[in-house]
Amino acid sequence: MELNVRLFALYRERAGRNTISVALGDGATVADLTDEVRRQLPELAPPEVKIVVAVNTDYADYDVVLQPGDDVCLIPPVSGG
Amino acid sequence: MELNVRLFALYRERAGRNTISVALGDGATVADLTDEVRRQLPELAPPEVKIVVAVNTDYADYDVVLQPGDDVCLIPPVSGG
Amino acid sequence: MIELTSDALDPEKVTAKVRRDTNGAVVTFLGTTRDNFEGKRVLSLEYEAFDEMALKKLEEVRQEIMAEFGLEQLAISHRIGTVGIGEISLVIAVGSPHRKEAFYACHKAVDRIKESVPIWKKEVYQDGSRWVACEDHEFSPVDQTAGDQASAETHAH
Amino acid sequence: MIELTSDALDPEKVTAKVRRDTNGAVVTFLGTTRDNFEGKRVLSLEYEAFDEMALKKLEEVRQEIMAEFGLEQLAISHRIGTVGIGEISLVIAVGSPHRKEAFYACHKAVDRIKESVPIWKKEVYQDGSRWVACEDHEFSPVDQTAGDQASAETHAH
Repeated sequence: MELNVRLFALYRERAGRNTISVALGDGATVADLTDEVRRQLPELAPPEVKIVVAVNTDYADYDVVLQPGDDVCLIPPVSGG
Repeated sequence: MELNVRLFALYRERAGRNTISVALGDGATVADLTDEVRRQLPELAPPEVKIVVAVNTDYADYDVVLQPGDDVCLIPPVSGG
Repeated sequence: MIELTSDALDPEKVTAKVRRDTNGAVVTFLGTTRDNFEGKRVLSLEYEAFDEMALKKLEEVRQEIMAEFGLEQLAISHRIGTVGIGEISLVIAVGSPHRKEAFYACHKAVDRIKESVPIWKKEVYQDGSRWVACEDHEFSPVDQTAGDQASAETHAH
Repeated sequence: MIELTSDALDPEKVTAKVRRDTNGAVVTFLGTTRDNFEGKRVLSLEYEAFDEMALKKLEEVRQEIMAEFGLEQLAISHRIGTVGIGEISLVIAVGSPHRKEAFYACHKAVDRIKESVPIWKKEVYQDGSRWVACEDHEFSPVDQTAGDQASAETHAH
């Protein structure tokens, strides 16, 4: 499947764009997605920093299995308030 | 010495007046004052309730020695806010 | 930064006193008059103060709390006289670089005021009234003497 | 009771939402933009949100805190876009019969928002800018995943 992944704030600026397209096999998990994202954009986050992912507007653990059409967003460290 | 003692709130209502006059000997303490007040106005406070006294706009311990001209006030339980 | 007034309180005005470009947090407390006490309907509240001493004690509380939390902005306004239900009797505003100190300082200021400042509140019911006694508080009293007192009793009139 | 807006925030309006005749206490928190960070002068702040998720998470925080403290009135307004120095980026107002719950709930709400809601703040300096990372907080995180992240780095541009 092909997923459009949305980027915000720090990640958007580091990537220089709002979305990236990621190709994944059937049954791919959030962990597979972040691996693929790191391959495409190594500058996004240092290896020791975990990339937090939201799937359909909820934080998703790394073992969540992705579905075609999922709304996937990368969430840099939050700092509201 | 003769002291004018000011009453507020609950104590003013129980006494039915704003001030009472109390005659005390030289060297009298705050404890002597409250004893005299209780004699004059037993209805002011039950025996188990300590009467709090302010002398010259500060809370005064019972061993404080009173001076002629002191501003003496009886402070019922506070409940501001 | 200390005010005792029979006019309606304006929280916005009190809060404005503690806003600074160096502060990241402002915590404001509003004490408002409740319409009930142990199931009884309260019609209004009457606040009475020993003015000179109340102003002095309010300023003492202000200075103590600011020193304790290393703060520079703390404003207190207390209303006296008749206060209708739902109206504001007390405003405390604290400005601080960081929120934690602002929350703690504001909370402690309310507690200290309620236990140490000579202000009294009378709840007025349909069939009488009652001088309210100091509430329980979480912080240790400034003046232990004031804490010794038993509750004021209900008395109709 | 939840608002995400690019307009200037009006604390009075947010506070009014939680005033009730049954409440004796209202605690309000204002987050305001500071003019400095580690000695550097900050010119302004830019807030960005993942809107749909931010609104959902703000409502989750609101519901959790109200349930935890048995409260019924909690309002949150967060500003996004450019916020000038000294201006308000966040207003949280809590109404409660008693003050203790109002203070705790308001404090915890700020902490939860800062650690779990997808909103980001960029400090703009004369010579660059920096995405701010989540501050330390006193309460345990809602979502441990979000807590795992290291600080965002300073980057000039």
